[in-house]
Amino acid sequence: ELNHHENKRQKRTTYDEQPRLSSEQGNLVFHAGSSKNIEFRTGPLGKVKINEEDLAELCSQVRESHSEIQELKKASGASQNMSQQVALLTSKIMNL
Amino acid sequence: ELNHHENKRQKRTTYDEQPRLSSEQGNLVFHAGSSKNIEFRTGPLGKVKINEEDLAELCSQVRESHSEIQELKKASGASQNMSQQVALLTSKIMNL
Amino acid sequence: ELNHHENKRQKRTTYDEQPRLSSEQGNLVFHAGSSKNIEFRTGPLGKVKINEEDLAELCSQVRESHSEIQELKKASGASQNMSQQVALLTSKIMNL
Amino acid sequence: VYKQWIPNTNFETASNWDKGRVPCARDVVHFEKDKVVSVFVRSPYALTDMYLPLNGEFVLAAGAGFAAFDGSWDPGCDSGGTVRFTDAEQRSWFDPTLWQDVFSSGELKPSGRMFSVDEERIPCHYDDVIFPAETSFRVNTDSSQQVIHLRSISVMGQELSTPEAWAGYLQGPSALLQFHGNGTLQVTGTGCPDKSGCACGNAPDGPRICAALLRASGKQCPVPVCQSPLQPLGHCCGVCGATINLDFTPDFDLQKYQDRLVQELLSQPKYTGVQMAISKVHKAQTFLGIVSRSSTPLIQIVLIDDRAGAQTGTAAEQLAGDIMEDVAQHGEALGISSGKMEVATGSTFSRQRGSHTLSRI
Repeated sequence: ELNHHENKRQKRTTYDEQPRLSSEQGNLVFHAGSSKNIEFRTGPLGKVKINEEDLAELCSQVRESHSEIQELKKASGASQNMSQQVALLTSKIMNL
Repeated sequence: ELNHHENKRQKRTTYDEQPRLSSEQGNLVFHAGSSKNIEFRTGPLGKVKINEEDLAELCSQVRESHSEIQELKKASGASQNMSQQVALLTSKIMNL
Repeated sequence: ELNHHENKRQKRTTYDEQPRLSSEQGNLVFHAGSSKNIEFRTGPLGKVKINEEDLAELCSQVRESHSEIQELKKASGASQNMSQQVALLTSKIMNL
Repeated sequence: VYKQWIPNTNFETASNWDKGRVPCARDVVHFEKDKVVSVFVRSPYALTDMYLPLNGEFVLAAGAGFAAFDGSWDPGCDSGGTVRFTDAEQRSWFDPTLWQDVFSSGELKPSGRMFSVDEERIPCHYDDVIFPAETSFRVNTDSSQQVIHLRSISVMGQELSTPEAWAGYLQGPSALLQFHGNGTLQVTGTGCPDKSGCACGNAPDGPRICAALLRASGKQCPVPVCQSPLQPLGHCCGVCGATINLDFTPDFDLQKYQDRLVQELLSQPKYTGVQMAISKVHKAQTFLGIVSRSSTPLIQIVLIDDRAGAQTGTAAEQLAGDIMEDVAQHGEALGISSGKMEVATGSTFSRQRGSHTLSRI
């Protein structure tokens, strides 16, 4: 009896876990099972394209932008220092 | 031949309303119905992954980058001002 | 029997190399082929949404950030030049 | 009682396709644009082209899915063509040919010596309904009743046996694709509370049930061998054999009585080939020839046999006689106050009637 119950519970989980591809008024909808993932895997030459947008490229673009921003932040920090230096120079010249 | 062509065109138009899954030269193509959407849905615990990349993280990365860029732009504006000040100082020193 | 088995294996191998949509432990997985693509296409009015995130918006955000970063890099380059100029001014003032 | 829905809308069921086979890689697969459907997919398929309905779903079993066909290798599918998913739209809840009796496990119940009148081949108000796990389906619930009561419903491996669980399921993505029509299924979670049995409750849909049955078997009842066939309540076509109607007292226990009849009478070797149906039914009351709205519950026993020609129904008649004898002897202890028997055999020119009424103190 307990075992039977156990089986049933397990079965329910199975049902909920089944992913589905559905059509909703002509919209194409992909559902993962509950608490399951949707994954896109590209091959060495195989791409995943969404309306001509390459998903892997999108990801690498985001990463590239992120590291460029880190560079810019460093440069911007240096520029803050310089601003103090300019203020100092300005006051010196005023006092000449 | 023209008629055949015509038929084909018409056929495509008729079926365009229906979402479709097709092979094109070995590529797998998912088409939404005309002016309809394609949606990917996971449960609250499910992720969307692009080759080990978590799309939700990617999105928050994009948003973070966007706000960092706004900061950098402000800093860069300040730096433009400083550039004028430096030019002024330079001319003053030249005239000493 | 053996032949049948052989066929099946071959079939699987064949499909494995093809781009495909499959259910794996409740996850919905899109595999691009080794040299073939998976493509999602909507009409001009259709959107691609990933858990309420509009993919087209995400892409344009990524592109916008990319071009803003290019602008910032130019400005940052100018700021490097200024830094040299400030150093020069500083040494001149010291020698007055 | 567990009743299982027989047809499915699975991708891999050959009879669901107009060509009588599952589509192969070179085929162009069509789901009709406006036909709503839920389709369970059990294995991976290579496809050339597949048009989906505007509203529908593909539920993917582990390992199932769709791959692009590269055109290179395709055994047993050299031609390719258009393959259409057949229409599941008209499969009616009230078609007796679409249900089978099963155990709670879903395992097919050997029909044995018992049968059900046609109305009771459809799930009754206190029955449990099973839609087998790993299958998809679509059922039309058009009914003369607004609400179709059931004890529980199992769908894709989950048993829903409370009104709340069922309401939750109805909110899910599949329910709207699986059930359509004006009848609303309602899970009560309660079995028949009366030991004297409960009427099935499908009588209001009797005409619908018989229409579906006759559509399936070719429009007309078979011509009976006996001249004046019996018309058991809840059954679509006349039968040869015997019927017994029993009036009962509060002591009557339907299950016990059925077991008694099976063990002591029906299982006797001389009754091999006799089949029995027994259930509580409501007989409309007539007063001066006018059918009244009220009805009286009674226990109806229907007996048929496999005898041919003039012998048709004679074994059933004999068993009916034994049952009446038993009623006469033990009726009071069994909770039976009176019994009426009707017989129609291949050798009789008119129905024979017999009755026994116990004198009550």
